[in-house]
Amino acid sequence: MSGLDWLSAIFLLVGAAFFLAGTVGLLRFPDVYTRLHALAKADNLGLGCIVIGLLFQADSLAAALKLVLVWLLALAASATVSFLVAHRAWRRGIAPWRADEPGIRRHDES
Amino acid sequence: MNLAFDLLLIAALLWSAGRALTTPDLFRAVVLFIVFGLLMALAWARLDAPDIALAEAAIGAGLTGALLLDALGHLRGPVRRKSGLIAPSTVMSSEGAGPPAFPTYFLNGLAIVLAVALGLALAGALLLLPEPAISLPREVAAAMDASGVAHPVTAVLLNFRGYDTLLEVAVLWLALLGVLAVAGGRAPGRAPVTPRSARASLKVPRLLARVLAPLALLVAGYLLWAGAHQPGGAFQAGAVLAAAAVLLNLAGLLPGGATPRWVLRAGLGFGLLVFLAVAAAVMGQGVLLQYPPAWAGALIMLIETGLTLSIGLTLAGLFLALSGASRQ
Amino acid sequence: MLDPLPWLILLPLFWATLAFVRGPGRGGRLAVAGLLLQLALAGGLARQVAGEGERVYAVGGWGAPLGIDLAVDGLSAVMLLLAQAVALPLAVYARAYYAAHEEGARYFWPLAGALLAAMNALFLAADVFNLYVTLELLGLAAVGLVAASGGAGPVTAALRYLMATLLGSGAYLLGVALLYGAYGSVSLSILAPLLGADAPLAVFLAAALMLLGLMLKTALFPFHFWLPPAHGGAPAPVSALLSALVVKASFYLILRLWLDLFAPLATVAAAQLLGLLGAAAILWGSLMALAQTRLKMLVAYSTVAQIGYLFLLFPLATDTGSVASASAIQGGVMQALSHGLAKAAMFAAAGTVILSLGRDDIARLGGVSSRLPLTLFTFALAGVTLMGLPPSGGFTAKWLLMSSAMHSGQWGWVVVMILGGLLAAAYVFKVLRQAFLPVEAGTQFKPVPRLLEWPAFLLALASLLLGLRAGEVLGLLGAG
Amino acid sequence: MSAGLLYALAGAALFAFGVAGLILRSHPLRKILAFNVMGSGAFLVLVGLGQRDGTADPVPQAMVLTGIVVSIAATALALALARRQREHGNDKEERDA
Repeated sequence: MSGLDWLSAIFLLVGAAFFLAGTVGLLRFPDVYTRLHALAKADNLGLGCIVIGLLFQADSLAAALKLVLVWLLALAASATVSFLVAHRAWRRGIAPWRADEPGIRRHDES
Repeated sequence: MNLAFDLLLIAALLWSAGRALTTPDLFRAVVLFIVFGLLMALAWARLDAPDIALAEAAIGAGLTGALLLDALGHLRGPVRRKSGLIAPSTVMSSEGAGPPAFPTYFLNGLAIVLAVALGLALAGALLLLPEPAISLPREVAAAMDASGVAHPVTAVLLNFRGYDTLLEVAVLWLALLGVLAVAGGRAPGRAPVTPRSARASLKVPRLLARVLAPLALLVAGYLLWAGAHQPGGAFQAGAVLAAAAVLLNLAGLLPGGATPRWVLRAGLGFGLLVFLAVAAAVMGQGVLLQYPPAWAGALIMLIETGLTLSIGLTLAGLFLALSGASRQ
Repeated sequence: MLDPLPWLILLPLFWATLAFVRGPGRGGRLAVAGLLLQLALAGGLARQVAGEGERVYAVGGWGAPLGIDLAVDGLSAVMLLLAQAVALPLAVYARAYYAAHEEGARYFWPLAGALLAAMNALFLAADVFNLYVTLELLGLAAVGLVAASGGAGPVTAALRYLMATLLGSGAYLLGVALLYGAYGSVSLSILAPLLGADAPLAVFLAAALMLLGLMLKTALFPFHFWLPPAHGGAPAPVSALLSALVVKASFYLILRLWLDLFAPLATVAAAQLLGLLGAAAILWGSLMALAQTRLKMLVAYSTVAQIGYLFLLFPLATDTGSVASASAIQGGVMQALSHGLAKAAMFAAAGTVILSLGRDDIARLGGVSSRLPLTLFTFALAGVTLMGLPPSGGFTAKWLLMSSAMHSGQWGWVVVMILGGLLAAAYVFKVLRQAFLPVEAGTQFKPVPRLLEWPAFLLALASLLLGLRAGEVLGLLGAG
Repeated sequence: MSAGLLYALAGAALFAFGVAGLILRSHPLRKILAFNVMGSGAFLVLVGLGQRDGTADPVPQAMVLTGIVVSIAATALALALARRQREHGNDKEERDA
């Protein structure tokens, strides 16, 4: 394995670790807002690292640009969707979780 | 190395499926099920089945996951008790029934024993199986030239076994009918009215949604076109269209509702009608779904285009009718 | 001239889709016109089969094993005729029924069209995977129809029905996978000669899984738990379609697989087990019917019992010699036909009573005899078929089954059939006795349209006359 | 052992999981998950067993594509029914209160 391969592998592993952390966060966080946070953060960073890792392996400039494009599109989509999901949750009256009041609350009632 | 990867993947598949069925929290179960779907997509890739991998990721994990997550809020929400209090055990899992009575224990034990026996018998049977007498891949390869497309899976799906696909499209349409019949007993859902303050905060995401939706259209068109000679096709393209529609709905740019108007109904029926019309038209000089060889490629493309539109609308409709119905 | 074979599948799909595009509640007239044409097509196909014997149709021109074959023989021709002959009067009935019950009709016509397309496709299929798709189409259409009325009871019943039917088709699909793995084909005509008694274990497992899945869908005792709430809770036209036709479709498939595909694997023990379950269904279903207090639930439990007779043909037709076996198969098919006609008539009559009276407590049916005489007569005629009295089709069916039992010396089944007939008489007379009581004070009978009463009467009459024309039906059955 | 056979064995196990879940679990959502797991198991057996000699077979692959669409159709209908049932349950409790 050449130095580039090692670099590539390190980025790929870091990316995978972000995905793992995001999934754990999705499972363990208490409400929709924190879960979205975990998901979007980890997805974007994780995907970013994986794209960088793959860039070292790209055999042409076109392929490299396509990879970057994929990442940018995923960033835009994930930001949009996370915002919209959170927005709808808030409009439905789901209050953010607070450590002193566990359980499901509605912000329009409190 | 490959064997190690396969064993690891299979262990992860079994673990996620088992946990999805046993973990007490329903939310966790659904997330684990989505993980299971994504692992299945990997398994399909390992089995040289990229078409299924695409469909599994988009439909099996993606759309099913979205439907399940959306339903979760309605199915998990605490059951209101007669007293009006929320029973504490139902907040977390909602499955909170008391400890099962003796016959339940007995029957549960019986079911587990039967399931284990079934699994073992299946495993034994699979290991003992000799090679099959007929090799269909060879038959497919021999008939590819006459099929009108260059990708074997598309050839099977829309030509050799196109009749299955015709009925399958009817199944999908039928599910939407059923969902509309069940969810649409009430007044049609209205698009939520967004207050001015919220509208301002929606500006940027709406702009992005407006940019992403045409891009999704482009991707769907590419998948559709690519299906003729490489993995892709109407179902994958339709799933992308459906995702775009769901995005627009979340951004408040597309109303959800339980009673489609006639233009929409026509769009939903369009794919099936095109398929039926082609099936009937080619019968003039042959049998059901026998394309004239010179026209096969064009007819398949026509059918797939109609299907992409209808499948996109139907998959989006399944989501919107379900999520629109309960939100009066 | 239209080729009846593909058009029997395309036509109902066409009118179903058009009815959907036209909008909620629309499309009834289209459906009646389509069904009229379908009945003519099924008749034409039956004449073809009677004249020229079995026919194979290669969809797409490919032929098995690469493509999908459709096939029609005497058995499928008879079942196709039954499906169209029951559905046409029921469509006329449903138009009159939903004129009074509009909210239930929103998606009735497209769902009913899909149901018929699925059933016709199933009777014509000759490919085990294609059969899986038709089974799913049929199951989802039936569940949608049960749920469409939207009440709490039907929705719960539909969910339970859906889970049962999905478990059934899942088991069936695994069976298909094992068959494909073992032989590399899913075509019945290719698989049949390859199967022998020395088949690998996977094939035995496939047979067990497929038959078990289909038994669940046919609601054979003890898998009948989903049927009474689903058939009893749905609107009357839906109950009639489901009880008369849908359970017969999966029974047809069991028969088809047992006779054509798994015959070399069939053992006397398995056949006896099926017979025992059938006998239990007859006795348990009849007793439960007798215990019901609501008319439609009584009719639904009677379906559980009548399904039992169908399964008596397996012990009578397996390893009993050609005479007994032929007569058993004829009896079983006659039972499917006559019960289909009679049960459609019975549910339709029950629906008429509910529309007129506004309730269906059996204890409060007083006056039905004087206010709805034709409907009560319909119920009684259909009852004659269920009891198996001459000259009904039910009599021919039971007579054929009993003579087969006597021929092969299996007297136990005769006793079960006689007991079942007596119990059927008991629950039919339980309804008739109440209906002849005087009108209860304060009871209003709403007038009902004639198009509600006559289609049901014709169905009941057909079930009765079937016995007189049994020779022709059995001739067609033997043709393929 | 080929990868196809290995995944077919996994499919058999998943099918058994699904059957057990469908019978043992009472919550409708859980039954829906179980049905999907069961279906995935059957799909793996279909493709894996067909490819146990190591070459890709487009016929079972096309069948599984059909099966996946049927699965989501059934899942959507089941979810609609389960939600409607829950709403009826809540209505009833409100009436009783």
